[in-house]
Amino acid sequence: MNEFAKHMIKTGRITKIVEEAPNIKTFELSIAMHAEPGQFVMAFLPQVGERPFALTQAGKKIAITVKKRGPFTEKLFSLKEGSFLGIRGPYGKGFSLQNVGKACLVAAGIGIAALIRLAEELAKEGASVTLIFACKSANEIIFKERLEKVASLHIATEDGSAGFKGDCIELLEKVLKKQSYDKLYCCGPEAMMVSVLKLCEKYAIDAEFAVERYMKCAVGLCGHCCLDEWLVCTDGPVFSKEQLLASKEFGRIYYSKSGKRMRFGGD
Amino acid sequence: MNEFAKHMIKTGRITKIVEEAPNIKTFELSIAMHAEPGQFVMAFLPQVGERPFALTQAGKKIAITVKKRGPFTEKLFSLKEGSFLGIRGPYGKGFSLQNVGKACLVAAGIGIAALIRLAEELAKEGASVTLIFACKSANEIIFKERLEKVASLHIATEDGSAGFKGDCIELLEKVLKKQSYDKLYCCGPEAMMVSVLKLCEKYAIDAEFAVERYMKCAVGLCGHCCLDEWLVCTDGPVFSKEQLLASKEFGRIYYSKSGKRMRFGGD
Amino acid sequence: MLAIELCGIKLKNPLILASGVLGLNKNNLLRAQKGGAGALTIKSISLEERFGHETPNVAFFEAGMLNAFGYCNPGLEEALREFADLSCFSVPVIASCTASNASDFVKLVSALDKLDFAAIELPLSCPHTPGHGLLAGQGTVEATKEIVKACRKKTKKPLWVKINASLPNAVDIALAAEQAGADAITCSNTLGPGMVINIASAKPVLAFKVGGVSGPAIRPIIVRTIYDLYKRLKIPIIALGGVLRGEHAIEMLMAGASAVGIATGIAIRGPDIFKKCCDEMSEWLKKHDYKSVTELIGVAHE
Amino acid sequence: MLAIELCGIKLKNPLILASGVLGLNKNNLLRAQKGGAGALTIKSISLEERFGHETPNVAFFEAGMLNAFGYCNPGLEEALREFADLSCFSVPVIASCTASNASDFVKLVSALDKLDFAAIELPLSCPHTPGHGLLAGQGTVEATKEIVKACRKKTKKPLWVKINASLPNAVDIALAAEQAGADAITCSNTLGPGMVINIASAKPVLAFKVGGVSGPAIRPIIVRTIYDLYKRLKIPIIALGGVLRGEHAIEMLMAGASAVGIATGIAIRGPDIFKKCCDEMSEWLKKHDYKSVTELIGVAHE
Ligand SMILES: Cc1cc2nc3c(=O)[nH]c(=O)nc-3n(C[C@H](O)[C@H](O)[C@H](O)COP(=O)(O)OP(=O)(O)OC[C@H]3O[C@@H](n4cnc5c(N)ncnc54)[C@H](O)[C@@H]3O)c2cc1C
Ligand SMILES: Cc1cc2nc3c(=O)[nH]c(=O)nc-3n(C[C@H](O)[C@H](O)[C@H](O)COP(=O)(O)OP(=O)(O)OC[C@H]3O[C@@H](n4cnc5c(N)ncnc54)[C@H](O)[C@@H]3O)c2cc1C
Ligand SMILES: Cc1cc2nc3c(=O)[nH]c(=O)nc-3n(C[C@H](O)[C@H](O)[C@H](O)COP(=O)(O)O)c2cc1C
Ligand SMILES: Cc1cc2nc3c(=O)[nH]c(=O)nc-3n(C[C@H](O)[C@H](O)[C@H](O)COP(=O)(O)O)c2cc1C
Ligand code: FES
Ligand code: FES
Repeated sequence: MNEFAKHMIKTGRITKIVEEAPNIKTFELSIAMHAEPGQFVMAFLPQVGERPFALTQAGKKIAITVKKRGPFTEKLFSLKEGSFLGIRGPYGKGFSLQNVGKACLVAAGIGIAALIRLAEELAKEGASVTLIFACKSANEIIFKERLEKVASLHIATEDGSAGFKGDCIELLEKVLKKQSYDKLYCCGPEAMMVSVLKLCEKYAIDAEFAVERYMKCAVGLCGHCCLDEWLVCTDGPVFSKEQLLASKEFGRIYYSKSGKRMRFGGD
Repeated sequence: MNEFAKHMIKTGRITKIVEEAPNIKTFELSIAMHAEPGQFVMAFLPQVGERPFALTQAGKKIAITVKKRGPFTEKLFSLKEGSFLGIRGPYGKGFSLQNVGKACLVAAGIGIAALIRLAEELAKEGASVTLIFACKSANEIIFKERLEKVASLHIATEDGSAGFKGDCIELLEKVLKKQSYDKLYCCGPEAMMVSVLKLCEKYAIDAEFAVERYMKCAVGLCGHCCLDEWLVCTDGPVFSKEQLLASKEFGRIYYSKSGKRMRFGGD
Repeated sequence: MLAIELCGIKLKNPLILASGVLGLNKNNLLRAQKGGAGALTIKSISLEERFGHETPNVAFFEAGMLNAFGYCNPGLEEALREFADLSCFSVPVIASCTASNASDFVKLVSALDKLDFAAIELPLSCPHTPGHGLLAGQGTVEATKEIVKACRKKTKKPLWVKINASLPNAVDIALAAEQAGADAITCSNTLGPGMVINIASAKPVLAFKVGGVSGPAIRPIIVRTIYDLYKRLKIPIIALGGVLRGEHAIEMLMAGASAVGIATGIAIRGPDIFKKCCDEMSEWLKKHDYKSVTELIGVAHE
Repeated sequence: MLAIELCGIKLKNPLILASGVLGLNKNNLLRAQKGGAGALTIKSISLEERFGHETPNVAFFEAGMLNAFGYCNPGLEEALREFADLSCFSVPVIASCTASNASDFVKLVSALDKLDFAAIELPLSCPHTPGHGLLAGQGTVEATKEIVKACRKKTKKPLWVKINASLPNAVDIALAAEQAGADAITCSNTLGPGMVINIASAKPVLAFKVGGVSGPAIRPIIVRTIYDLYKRLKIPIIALGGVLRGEHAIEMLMAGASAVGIATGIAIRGPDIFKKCCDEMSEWLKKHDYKSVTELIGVAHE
């Protein structure tokens, strides 16, 4: 395929919709695509918009798992099986899986979408996978069955409705104290990832993080997704512990729809 | 390579010039190209023109063998080793070599350029090759050494300065009377090919002919090269005996630079 | 499923052989007919025989091609002989003619009107032939009106005006043609002109240096122009520019075209490109629950 | 071998990061600097912060892409903060600004003049943003003269005017800019606009429906326009449009450009495209016995 054609939108029908949680749905699409865990796609709804999502399924049919947040995801939630959805990608670079015997995955909320295929791939490669999954409450825990097949699952909920009561950082530190890991993988809100990064430094664990930034093009042109000099769409979304420790912007700065420099948590 | 890029002009330097005969030179070029015997290329001289030529050598370096006739070939003859020449192609469909045990090749004049690689390929495939080569006079006989390596060579000259004295049709009929062939291949002036075609019918020999027509595009757009409903650039330049027997235009009609219908030998 | 009617002409499918390719003579046209074209346009004819520019007449780049043939054609007299009998064709044949001024156009149209052509197309839009099209100042509202009005008087056949999407006022020119009596707008001729330089020799590839750009490179500009034209015109639009696949033809129809021409695509997929695109269109229509190709026209505007 | 001088500015190579890509902030520019660009242009700044069009802002086709960002940018105030200190750059940084009228352009140029930019570029040529460029009527001889004259008074820095090769009178517009005091012409902004339709949904891909066409698709039209400009202009020309390889940059130089911009190519070869093209140019120059890239400028005219 030529270098431009590969960025053209592929359209497929929604072949299955799974309501994973009150605010989370998985959309399976009749589009074939191979992608590394950690890579993402741009999903397209005509005259609505285009947004980045991780793939929670790849191969003959792909799937995205979406949390309802604003105009795009609301429109998506209104679609029925048989509707069309456009996809371009996959984009970015995924997690590295080489030489990992014991892996610790840390997900918060919808961050699990970026890690579910990683957990499965790691298990397939023979790694032992521990997964710490933090949610507000029991009803937000998704992919439970899939995850239990491949990982030893530790759940944390803020309200204590399932598993450990409290945030995942506490839980993670407990786990890390007990056991050493070759590598940690993390995806969740940036403040949480900052805390995880600190623990990784403290416990000297190699780690990778899936970072989100505002994305308009996904091909490295617009510059909106920058994190320091990196572009999250092409250099990321997966970054190493070393990169993020060196970053001046991780946890602090992102760029808005206009390209304005913004502080996490407001000015 | 993409479907348009493959038609872009490749430029190479002339690495060797061989004066084959007073009016015929071979130009070897630092351009790599694979081509079937019978296919042709368009040669490009900036601000001079673009003209079709057979390849007399293919592979890591290609060569064309050219008879001086008009503005383009005159300019070409003035070039020295080290000069640039542009090439696009290969174009058209070549001769078919399958299942040929005994082959008879008939060339007149520069028509040998379309048959030299065929003779070599046939020999390589294990066929026994007889070649009838007709020229005006002995000094126009080119590729003698190369030909003698792969074929049993029968030469005819109009002035009798070498080989048989007379035209190749007489010589061909003699040969055909003596011996039967699986296939005949022919390239030369159209009037001569018409006579050869008749002999092929008479002696019921399967045959293919390399036909020339005025060519502007070589990609099947301009229509100037048409022979009946065929386009010589894409359907030819090699045509089968059956096609030419069915043709209303072979030996009679061609189309000029303006696209005007012309009769061979003038109106 | 693919049949359409265009200016009262019935076409078995909406794909038309564009003017200038495989249109020098009946042999050429028969080849495209066999390849499945829904209609056939002859290469634009001028009053006198023209030998055109020296070769190279074509230059390729990775996204399409340039051409500058210089309207080589055998001239009106020869064309009248060649196309006197069109009984060998099972699909409509459309005439095309080019001239430097209205009075020559009138001569051509008057003569071509006598033959069995289904329509006559006036390319007022070639970007690269001196004395013709844009280089003769035909790409203006005024010139378009003048030429179309004059020709309109000489024929009752459908009169198609071929415009150039390069022009910022392409819609105004099309409206002027409509007002002057055109029955359809053909959009577009080749864009540009463009130039490709052979860097080894530091010289333009084309003998004429510049040539009209065609192929995939120009498709988005044509789609947008068709979209703009559809909003303003009452007469049908024939789209051309970079159509290589059935899906591209569907895109043109959705933008507002009633039929679709193909030129450059023949160099890539051969004269059977029409059949191939028809198959692709039929398959797509079935998969997407359309009953007829006519349902697609202009749907991108909804 | 690759060094040039442009309007008195020394560039280590003739490849310039075009405005609009990787130019939102210093981070972006540093990335392109690391990638080997000879100079860096910031994304066009407007007086007020602009959020631009909804996504999709980009649409691809097999020969290039369309974009319609709608000049999203953080606005002049933020830009003055962001670019106040340019000491982290080892290559020249060029400002770019956009406005709806001459008086806003004057405000922008006056403010940008205070910073350490090496030049200021005025894009009077965006084909797809309401109130800006062509859609604000800036693609005329009159508007170009008015805006350039007004801005000329406000800065002694080299003033570059970016035109659009789509316009049939592109050369006249460039001449008007030169006459009004421009120091260089940048040619071209994106062409068209174009449209890509997602046929499954029968809707244009871009939220703004139409967008400017860039990439390989437009290269031959740009080469031809540069060739035409070179014949008429005294001031240098910066060519952009579809440059993806060193050979493409050489083609632009031969047509008459003094320097070459790159935008879309970054999506294909990454920010290191500058280094890659420089390597390709150096290798080509050596192979063809040129000592300096400056020897190439305009040689296709000989
Ligand atoms: C690499 C990456 C992978 C992602 N994977 C998933 C996933 O698997 N599942 C999931 O539910 N969400 C994922 N997201 C987040 C998802 O893109 C946003 O939830 C979505 O864009 C919200 O759009 P909206 O119109 O519904 O809401 P809006 O109201 O437009 O936005 C809500 C929030 O979403 C984010 N957002 C909006 N537009 C964009 C944009 N163009 N680019 C990046 N962020 C944006 C912003 O933080 C914004 O505050 C991912 C984001 C990135 C960058
Ligand atoms: C498929 C094919 C393969 C050929 N292979 C060879 C070859 O290997 N060696 C060789 O010496 N010659 C070959 N020729 C013929 C060669 O193309 C002409 O000799 C050459 O074009 C003459 O150009 P000129 O400018 O020197 O002469 P001109 O004075 O322009 O023409 C002399 C004659 O050459 C022919 N000719 C001119 N232009 C063209 C054109 N564009 N296309 C086709 N014929 C043209 C015409 O018959 C013309 O009368 C081949 C032709 C074809 C069609
Ligand atoms: C080789 C060639 C020759 C052409 N000659 C003519 C012509 O004689 N008259 C005309 O109206 N258009 C001519 N055109 C323009 C085509 O009809 C068509 O408008 C244009 O090429 C765009 O379509 P495409 O992208 O499918 O090629 C020619 C185009 C090509 C490629
Ligand atoms: C994503 C994108 C954004 C652009 N934004 C701007 C802009 O803000 N200002 C401007 O003058 N040109 C802008 N342009 C135009 C480019 O600078 C350049 O003129 C054009 O894209 C042609 O070059 P290319 O083919 O190398 O992309 C933009 C182009 C692209 C692709
Ligand atoms: S999203 Fe545009 S550069 Fe990353
Ligand atoms: S040379 Fe143009 S169609 Fe054959």
